[in-house]
Amino acid sequence: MRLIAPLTARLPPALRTPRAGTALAFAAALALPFIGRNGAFTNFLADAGAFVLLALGLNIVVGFAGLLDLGYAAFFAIGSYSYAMLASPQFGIHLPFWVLLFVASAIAAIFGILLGAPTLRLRGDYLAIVTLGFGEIVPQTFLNLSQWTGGPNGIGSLDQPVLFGYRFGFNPLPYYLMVLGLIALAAWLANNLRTSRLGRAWMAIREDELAAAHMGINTTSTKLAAFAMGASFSGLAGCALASKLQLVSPDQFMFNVSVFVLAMLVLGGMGNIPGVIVGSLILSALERFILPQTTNFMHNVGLNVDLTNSRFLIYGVILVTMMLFRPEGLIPSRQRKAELHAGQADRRAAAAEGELLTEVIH
Amino acid sequence: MRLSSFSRGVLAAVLAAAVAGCSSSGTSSGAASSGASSGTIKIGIDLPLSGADASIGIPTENGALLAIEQAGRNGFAGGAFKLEPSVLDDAVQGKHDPAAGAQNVQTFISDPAVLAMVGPFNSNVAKSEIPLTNDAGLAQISPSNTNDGLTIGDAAKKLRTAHPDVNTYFRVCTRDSKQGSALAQVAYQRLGFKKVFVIDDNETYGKGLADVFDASFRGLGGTVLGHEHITSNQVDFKSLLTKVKSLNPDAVFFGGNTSTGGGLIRRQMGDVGLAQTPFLGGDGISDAEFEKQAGDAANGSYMTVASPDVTKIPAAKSFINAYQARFKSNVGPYSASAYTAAKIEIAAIEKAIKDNGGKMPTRADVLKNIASTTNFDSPIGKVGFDANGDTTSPVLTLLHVVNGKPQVVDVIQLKS
Amino acid sequence: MALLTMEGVTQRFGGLTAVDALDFTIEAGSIVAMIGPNGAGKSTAFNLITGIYTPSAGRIAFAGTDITGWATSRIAALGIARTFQNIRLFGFMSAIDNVLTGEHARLHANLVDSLLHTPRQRAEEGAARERALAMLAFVGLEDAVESYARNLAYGVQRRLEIGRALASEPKLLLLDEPAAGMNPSEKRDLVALIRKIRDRGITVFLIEHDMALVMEISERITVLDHGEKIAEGDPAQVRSDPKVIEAYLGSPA
Amino acid sequence: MDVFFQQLINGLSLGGIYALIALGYTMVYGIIELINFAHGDVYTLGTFFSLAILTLLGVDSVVHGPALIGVLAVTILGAMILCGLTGVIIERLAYRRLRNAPKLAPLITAIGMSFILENLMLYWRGPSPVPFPQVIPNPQFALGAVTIQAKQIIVVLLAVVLMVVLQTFVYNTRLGKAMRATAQDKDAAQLMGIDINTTIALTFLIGSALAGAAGFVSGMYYGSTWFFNGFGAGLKAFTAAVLGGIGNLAGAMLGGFLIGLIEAMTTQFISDQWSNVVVFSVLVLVLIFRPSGLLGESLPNKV
Repeated sequence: MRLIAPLTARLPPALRTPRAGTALAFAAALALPFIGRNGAFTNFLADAGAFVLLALGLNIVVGFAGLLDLGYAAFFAIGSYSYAMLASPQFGIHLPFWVLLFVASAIAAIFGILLGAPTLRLRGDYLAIVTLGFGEIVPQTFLNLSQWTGGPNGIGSLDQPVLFGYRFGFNPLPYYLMVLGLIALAAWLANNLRTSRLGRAWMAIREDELAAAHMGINTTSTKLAAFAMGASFSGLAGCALASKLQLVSPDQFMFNVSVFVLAMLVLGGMGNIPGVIVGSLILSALERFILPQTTNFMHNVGLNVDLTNSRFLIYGVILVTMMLFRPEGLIPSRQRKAELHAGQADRRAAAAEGELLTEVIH
Repeated sequence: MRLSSFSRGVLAAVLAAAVAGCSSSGTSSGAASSGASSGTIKIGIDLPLSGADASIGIPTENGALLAIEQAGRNGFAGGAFKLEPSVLDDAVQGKHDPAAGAQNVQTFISDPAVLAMVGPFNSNVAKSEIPLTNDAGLAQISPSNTNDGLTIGDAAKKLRTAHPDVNTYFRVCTRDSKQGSALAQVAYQRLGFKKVFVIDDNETYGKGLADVFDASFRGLGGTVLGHEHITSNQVDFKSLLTKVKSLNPDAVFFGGNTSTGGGLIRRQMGDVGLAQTPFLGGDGISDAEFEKQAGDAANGSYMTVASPDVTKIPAAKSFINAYQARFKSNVGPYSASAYTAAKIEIAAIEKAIKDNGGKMPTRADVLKNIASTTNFDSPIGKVGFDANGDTTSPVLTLLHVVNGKPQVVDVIQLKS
Repeated sequence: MALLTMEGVTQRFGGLTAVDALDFTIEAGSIVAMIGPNGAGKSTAFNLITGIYTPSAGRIAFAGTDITGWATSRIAALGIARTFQNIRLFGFMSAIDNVLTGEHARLHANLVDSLLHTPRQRAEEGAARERALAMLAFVGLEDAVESYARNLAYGVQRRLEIGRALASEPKLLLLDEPAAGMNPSEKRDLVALIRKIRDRGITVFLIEHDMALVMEISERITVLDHGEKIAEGDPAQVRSDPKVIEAYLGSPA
Repeated sequence: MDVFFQQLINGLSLGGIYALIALGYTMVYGIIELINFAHGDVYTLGTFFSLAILTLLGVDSVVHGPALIGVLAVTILGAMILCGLTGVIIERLAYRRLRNAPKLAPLITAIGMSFILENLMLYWRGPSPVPFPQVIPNPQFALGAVTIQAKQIIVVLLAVVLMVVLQTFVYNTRLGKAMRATAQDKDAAQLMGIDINTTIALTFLIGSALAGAAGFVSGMYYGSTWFFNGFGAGLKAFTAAVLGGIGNLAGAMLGGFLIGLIEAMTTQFISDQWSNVVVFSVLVLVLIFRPSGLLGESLPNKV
């Protein structure tokens, strides 16, 4: 972020530590909706926040443990539907939102384990395709089981969160503040994981699964933990967004959502928590403001170009160009940057090195 | 000392968000606040405007835009206020999306200049929007939603969460139970089909229509040989149609849209030997795209439009001329409905301004005026709303595709 | 007491028998070597011990426990650590993180501890860090604590890999050609290091091609050829065994 | 029972298309261990290319006699060449640079390429299904109560013939042997004087050309296509490749036919809305219980 460096260089040294940076960012985020004094903007922030939560969760799976999960939206769906079924007129069950945050996360995590347990033994790229298949099955199943899930209509009129007697209603501000709190929690947890025994084990597996096993790391259960953690974060996001939109329906959880979140990671920097947050905000802003506004502008100057129609082209271009030219993302973690660039820089020399696997047999 | 990459990242995040904030806060500048006697008033338009749905969404949007433009030219509210459309697209990757619709409506609600809205186009999108407009007291008129559960019964009550006794949702077209049962009557009594196979696209509109048709057809004494739901993005219907053929139906009923499979199913019916079996559907397949996608197989299909045949109503002549002059294209099946919806809202806003002594009215004032609409002169006939928000003069037009062109067979006046 | 026992261990790959009915014992506290020409099955024997392969036949026991068919991670946790012929450090983790990862099996922080950084976790992590720093000093890497493993010099990487293996506090350390690619002075340091390791009570089992080093350091040597054990004994016995000479020099014409 | 045989025919025809696509997946995976997500979109491109060629030739209805053979040859070969080149360009621009990068990088790139191709097709031919002209006379043959269309015979025949040609090429030519050697051990192949880059490019050329053929066949069989067609078909074709045993040409063909049959039979005997769920459940189950697939040999764990 060369643009940012000159700005930050003028800050007093006390503000240049990670902790101060985080506090500063959090304070700024708290202030944002009050600066804008604009409901639409707060509304955007609340929606974007839910996607930040999703990105933080997927980051554990893809960024930390190096497992490509292409069906992440399925866990998001499971979290959202869990909330919808347990807090709506659908079955007449109305559990409190704050309890369901944990319940929905737990249910999503359980599905993560159920899917992961048999498949995580497979090689990484098979995992990608199994999760992709799972991502197709889940929304279709929710669609088909219409007697319980409302089928194509989904489930509506979901309960709104109530905090100390205050009902959130339809004002986006309380949702934003809640999502902000959840993001702070999720980022804190993710950072804790990263700097723990488990986080080291994930990175070791990502680097060299066989060597990791020789450290006594049970690779299957460790990967499973990543899968479950990632899924549980999406449960949080699912509750938050479902309660705000008052609705869940199958077409909110298709493959494009999984790719949207993956693009956030790739853009911001896989494995790096601030990077993932930035990537997520940029793509949400792109989707909600930049593309529609540019399209409006084009229409106003008489150009009939619809950029909102091109957002998936843009995500595709982001994925490809980032992987080719800046695989570490806009705001990389130190480790990931070195890792991904080494893969390119010495790709000739690495031919021998890359096949270390086979040689250990001799 | 350089900043750690961590805090640089966090700062970048904040800056990015702030930039987004600035760009968005600019959009509602100049909005009139309640009680002001000048400024901008907006009518929100939420429709699917990109992808496969654009072919029907854009002509619908144009209808509403035309009404707003005409009002502006004719001195809206005596010229004190400026009237503007605020258009948002609820399609995601070419298909209408309930979540996108809900987000759009939240955007309208949080903009105080928006006093009413036109839309949505699709019933499943309406399901996600009604609770929001109900809470905010923002009136919305859909040009095209036909699902029953939006206005009547328990399903509709569930949608009015915040204020169960207030209705903010209106529509100018005929709902599915009327359309579906009328279709069943047409199929059974008029066209003489005794055994049908029912297919739907598993979406709110399509499944709703198919369910009503299914029940009504059985109620009339007909046989429903099977009822299947297709999946989104499906392209191969040959296995399904082979199954259908083995049951020898008199006709195949499809609940859904052209974009969700209607055109392709009709086309592939020819491949499995069902070319001579009539195909029957609702307003979802009454667009030009259907004839294009089904090709020669389109011939022999029947469909209804949940509104009068615009080209046959004298009052619609001027609308059609104005539309063609303005957009250099033909009127879509819901252009006149959207035009009417916008006209009703404009009239309601103007009346509210007048009642308020020329000052900016509240959304509640506008809502009250819309709800009391009766005998409103429009290109789709005289329109009024009942207590549920349904039109008081439900009409269906039955079409039959001959030589690749839909021909009007009949206009059916239904009991309201 | 026998620390490791292999009884009739056989490994076949398709039609090829890589290790054939190997009987083999390692006494606790010794330095033992396995030698043999390329392709003799030495690395396969290592891979069998660490559970990469499950033997086609036979039985492997470690410290009185039958570990035949166990998963690699379980065997490692039980107390067998190894290095690799081609160094397999976690290249993009720092030296100390490599060693901390080596401690994995000796740490107890569970998911909740890791998530919340409980006091218990912080205490354990602090102690682990202390131990890791001491281990880096033990293998002579006190100046490269935060360097990426892959940026270290070759000989240093070898030592880091040994340090990482030792961090798991193994009873048995397997070294797969530890002297490969080293210059004479590095080899001298290596010999000293291996002895220091043994002096900590850790049994060392190595595969090595450098005969001088093997003869200098090993108490017992096993010779493998074409997957079969052809000789066993102390360095002097092995050196004079005619079968060994034949295997290495080819049969006299 | 008649309907069972009729569905068998439907399933085989659908399966023939999956099989042709699956061959490309399996070849590319076999040689560089990359799931080429963009492959399904190359297949859709094949239909659009065929359509463009037919438009250029001025053909928009049934052609008879010798002219038919000419039209078919030009269209199929043209679509195959154009798709083959597309595949080579994608490999050259995107995948080659990432050959030694961590596994995630090329996979993510492939997903990105898929989105790019889909959206370029969206721009080119719009969001709605585009009709494909009926070029081939389509007589129907009755076997008892079962009807077989000429189109269906062509789909299955073309799939089998192309598979046999490919098999012969891979096992009996110098280039084919180079491909197999590269698939087994790139370094060893390189030491033996095989040009790795050319060999991999060739693999993409052939795999994508087969997708081009599948694209033509699909247009002919369904009479339409749309930009998003390749997503679902690609996913099922990959499932077919895995089911048959990835890297195994005959396996890809077998898997393709099986997936087509599973889909048709699910529709007939369960319900259309569950067919995708059943197919992907098969994928998950195969990967769990027999990751090497039906015909794949279980390779010694590369450690």
